[in-house]
Amino acid sequence: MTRRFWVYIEQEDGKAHPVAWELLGVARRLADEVNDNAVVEGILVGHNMEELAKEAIQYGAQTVYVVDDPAFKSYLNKPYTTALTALVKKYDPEVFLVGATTLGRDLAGAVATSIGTGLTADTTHLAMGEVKGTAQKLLLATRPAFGGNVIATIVCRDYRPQMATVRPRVFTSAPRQADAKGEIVREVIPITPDMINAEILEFITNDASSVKLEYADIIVSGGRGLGGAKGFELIKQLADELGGVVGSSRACVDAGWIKYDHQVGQTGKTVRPKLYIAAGISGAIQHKVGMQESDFILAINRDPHAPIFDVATMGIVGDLYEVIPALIKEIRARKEAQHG
Amino acid sequence: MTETNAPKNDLPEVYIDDILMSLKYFADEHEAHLKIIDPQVCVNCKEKPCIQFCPVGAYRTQDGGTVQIAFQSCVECGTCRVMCPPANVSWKLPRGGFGVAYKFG
Amino acid sequence: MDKNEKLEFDVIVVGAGLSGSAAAAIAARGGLKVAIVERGQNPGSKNYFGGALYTHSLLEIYPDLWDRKPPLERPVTETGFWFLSKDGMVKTTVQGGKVNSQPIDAYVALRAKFDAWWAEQAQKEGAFIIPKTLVVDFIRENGKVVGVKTDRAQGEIYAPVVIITEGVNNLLTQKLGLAKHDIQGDSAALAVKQLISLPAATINARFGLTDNDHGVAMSVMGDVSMGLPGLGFMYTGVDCVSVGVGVTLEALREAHIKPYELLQRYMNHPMIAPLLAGGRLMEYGAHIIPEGGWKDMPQLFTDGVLVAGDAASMVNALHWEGTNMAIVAGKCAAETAIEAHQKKDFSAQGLSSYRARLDQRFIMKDLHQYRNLSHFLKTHPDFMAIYPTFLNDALGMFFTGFGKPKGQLYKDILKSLTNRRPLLKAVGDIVAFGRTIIGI
Amino acid sequence: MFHALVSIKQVPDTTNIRIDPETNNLIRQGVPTILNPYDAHAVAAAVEWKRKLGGKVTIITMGPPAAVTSLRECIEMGADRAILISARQFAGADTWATSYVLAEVVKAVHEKDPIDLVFFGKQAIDGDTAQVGPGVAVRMDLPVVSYAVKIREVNLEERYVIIERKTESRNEVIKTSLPTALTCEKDIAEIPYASLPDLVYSLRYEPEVWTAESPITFEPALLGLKGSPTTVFKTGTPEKHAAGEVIKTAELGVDGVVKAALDKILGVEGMASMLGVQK
Repeated sequence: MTRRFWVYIEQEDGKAHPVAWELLGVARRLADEVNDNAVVEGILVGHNMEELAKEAIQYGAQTVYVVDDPAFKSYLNKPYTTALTALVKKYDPEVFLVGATTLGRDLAGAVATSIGTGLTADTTHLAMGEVKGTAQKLLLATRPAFGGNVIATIVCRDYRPQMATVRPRVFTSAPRQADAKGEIVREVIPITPDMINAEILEFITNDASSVKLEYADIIVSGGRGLGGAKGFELIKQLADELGGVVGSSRACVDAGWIKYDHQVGQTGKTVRPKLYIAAGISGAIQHKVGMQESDFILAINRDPHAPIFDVATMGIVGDLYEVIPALIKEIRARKEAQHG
Repeated sequence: MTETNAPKNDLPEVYIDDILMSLKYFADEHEAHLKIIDPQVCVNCKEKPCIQFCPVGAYRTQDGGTVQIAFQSCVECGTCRVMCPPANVSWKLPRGGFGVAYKFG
Repeated sequence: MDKNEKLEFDVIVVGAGLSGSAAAAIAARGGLKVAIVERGQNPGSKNYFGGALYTHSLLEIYPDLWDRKPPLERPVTETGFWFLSKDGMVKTTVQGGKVNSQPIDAYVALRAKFDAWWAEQAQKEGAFIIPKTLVVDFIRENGKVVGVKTDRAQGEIYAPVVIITEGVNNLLTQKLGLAKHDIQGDSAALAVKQLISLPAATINARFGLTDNDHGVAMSVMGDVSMGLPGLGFMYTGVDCVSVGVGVTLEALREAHIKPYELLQRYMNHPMIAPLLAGGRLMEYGAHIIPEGGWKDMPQLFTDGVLVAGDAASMVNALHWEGTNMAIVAGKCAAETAIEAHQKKDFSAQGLSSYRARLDQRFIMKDLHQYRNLSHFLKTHPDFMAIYPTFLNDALGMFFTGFGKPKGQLYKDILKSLTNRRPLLKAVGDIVAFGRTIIGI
Repeated sequence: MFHALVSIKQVPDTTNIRIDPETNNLIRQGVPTILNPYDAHAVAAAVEWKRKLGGKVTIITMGPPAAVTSLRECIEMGADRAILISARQFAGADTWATSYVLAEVVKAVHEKDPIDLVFFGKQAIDGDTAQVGPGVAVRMDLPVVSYAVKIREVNLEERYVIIERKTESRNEVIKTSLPTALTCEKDIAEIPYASLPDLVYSLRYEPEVWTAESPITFEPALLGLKGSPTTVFKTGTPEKHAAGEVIKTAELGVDGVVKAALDKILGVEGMASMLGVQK
């Protein structure tokens, strides 16, 4: 029997969420871990999905099941849940991964309930492993709990598929191969009026000023070492140069230098960017717990004993007012070299 | 009085923020129970003992010599009300239910 | 139940601390309809001390105390003074004998836990606890207090008697004009404390305790306060240690030191650090202790109002008494309220028997006797620095003076004193201190 | 008359949880339990609309008897009725088994007293799964609008609601027919500071207690640990980051440290293209 490892290809207006490609990457790895007859397949629901289906193949989907209908143009929980539930029932996949985005978590929770299977939310580590009392390897889905203080590995023994939502940017994207071969299977899900129990009246683009720290790839944060509210102008310059957003330690928020929206840490936001630059932040535990999972942490601090250096991938002992302007200059120089 | 004036460098440096992690607060997002009455008075205050004596380090200076209060970390002891030399702190208790909540005491 | 009913009680108690919940319990037991208004999330969540509670005062409110299973930590079976020098310590402690005979006189406690339980007992007696509510003012009719205003909408609560047990920051007492002034910097101390978690077995080993039914309560003097007028303390809980230091507000301001750094310095002391090694910080906190005693006592009652506990400056700084005074005074206030209800007289005159009740107890007697203590410490600012250090030197020399002519030894010891303080002044200090505590 | 039901959870305050650095164990001692913050905002929203439209708010929770505290907090905010669903059989439920119980209770309440909106917090801070709300909605065949930030309109005559919800990249304004389920962000409503009479009323309020047998019965096989498809395989603590290299301007000069840092950052796969900077 074919063991299907499914990935939900999340899209909005025909554009895939990058997490979909990350999931195809991790699904491939999981499929390889079980080794026999395991295939990686993508599930795509929307309207005019032709191009996206091909893209999914390039990212490693061996088969893409496409539900393509004007009724699915924009995401609505019930029709999408109905479609996925029907597909799962038809093909009986072994594992089903969905991005832990707002859309993905909304959808996965409904689909799992509708099918009657287990779902592990917001996972950060996935593996196939032996579990006592079961013949086949199970999906070991690991996730943080209790505010990130504990990690728990969850299994779903008796129900299929084993579902998990996976936090974006935890896994690296599958490589894109232009010549990858795969099959596109069109599925028709009859939509009756009672399935459309909601209608989208309008879309509102979020105003640019709202801070999206949680999903930022690049964050430049300032701390008490800035010495005052003005210091954030420099932080903003560096953030703009890198295409990142501005974060802050609690001290600066308490001092009124910057708004609470920017606060990273225990009482602020937990972030996990690819690059976190901490400038003038001593590294109180309450700050560290909010950012220590970042992929790369660059800390700039005058005090060589600042605890922030304990979690930094790289630390610079020096005056941030010297280092950051130099850093901006160097980045600009390298960008120019690239274009010129 | 040789022994009463122990050198200050005798004091260990303490990261008060780390210590405050042990505390539970119900922070009032709507109302600051501590306020500086006249910012200019702080600018003119040379000593600024509040920076030192506040047991949670809630008082901090900013450029220009003004003083900011991180009222969210206040443990409501009252020292600043009593000891601010120019009596420039407007001191109230947080609204009912807000502020520090000791777990052990 | 009707949400629009007027909130009316026989007594309102402001603050569910030791004094407030004791008052509420006694008043409720006496048949009064009692409300306790507490500003914290729960009773106890704003309360903080060293410290130990005194059995006599708990038993006075609940003779069946032990059946109620109070959440106490260890009994105090060893107590006394530790005198710290820069790198040494002289201990003057007492254990066994009277200290270790049943009933044990003092128990270490953690206030957030204990006060929650203490309030629950008052609730069992019939008191109604209103938490999360701050009393901000009084309702007056014809100049008399007939209730309180809280910070909530439609926040009036009525009662002919209000017992104020609001604690050291007695803004309400001041508002009524009962306290003539705010806390005074020279007669109040800021105490900061860390509660350190350690396994019970480790505590037993380090403090020389046979089991969890033994514990220590220590006053620590000398190097602990860097010579400032202040004291350190150390108490053992079951699996935690309370370690803290208090310094008068004025000295703290003048010395320009951070209280938490002073505490850390104390905790780093070579005689103290090994006791705490490997411990984890459970909680930090700070609180003012009113040490002015008699001199700072407000007027204790007025029309419709009684004041007790820290709000009434009921602390004996030398003997670490305060909690017991608060509890007993709370009881006296409740008895007064019961009597006032019987006589239907809530005027100042009708409530004046509160003072008589307090006068008959140790509270007023002790506070009067020690009335000059804060003045003594103010006029002898280095008292706490000189003598503990001298004691360390003197005993250190005495017990290491082997192979030296002993005449020289005594001279050296005397010199170590007179280097610090001329002999006559030292004798004067001792006499003055003696007079202060005897109360003449 | 408007009838809102809010499903809440009492949770350990995860902002107060620590790991013992020595033993790596979770320190549970002294961790307060609180009303899940997102749920509190959901209750606030329900009460806000009740006050606009007239009607009532019912609160339900599945939890231990101590969860009464959180139910009272909801009453304090202005809710009218609270139900505690509490029995040993429910213990150990994962989100699937939890949504089964909650859905049955909501159905039972709905039968006697039809509900217009079923509110949930977007997620509970102890588990952070965000699954229970959508799960209950599916079991009841209700539309669900998750991550709601604002309720624009509730029209009881024409039986619709207009809700603004947050997605990854934008906000959507969705119209659904009543009854609808929604899961709420904190923006949905501010927590009110209750009046004294409301607070006093809540202190005296005794919630109804529903068990596994009464007043409705549940399928025993679907309850608690037994009824949960997922089980915890193992738990641990997150790996600690090892401290990395530290360089000093005092040694390498400002330009030196900047070049070294940038080289190291750009050496990480994908970083150069993300930053738009050449290696």
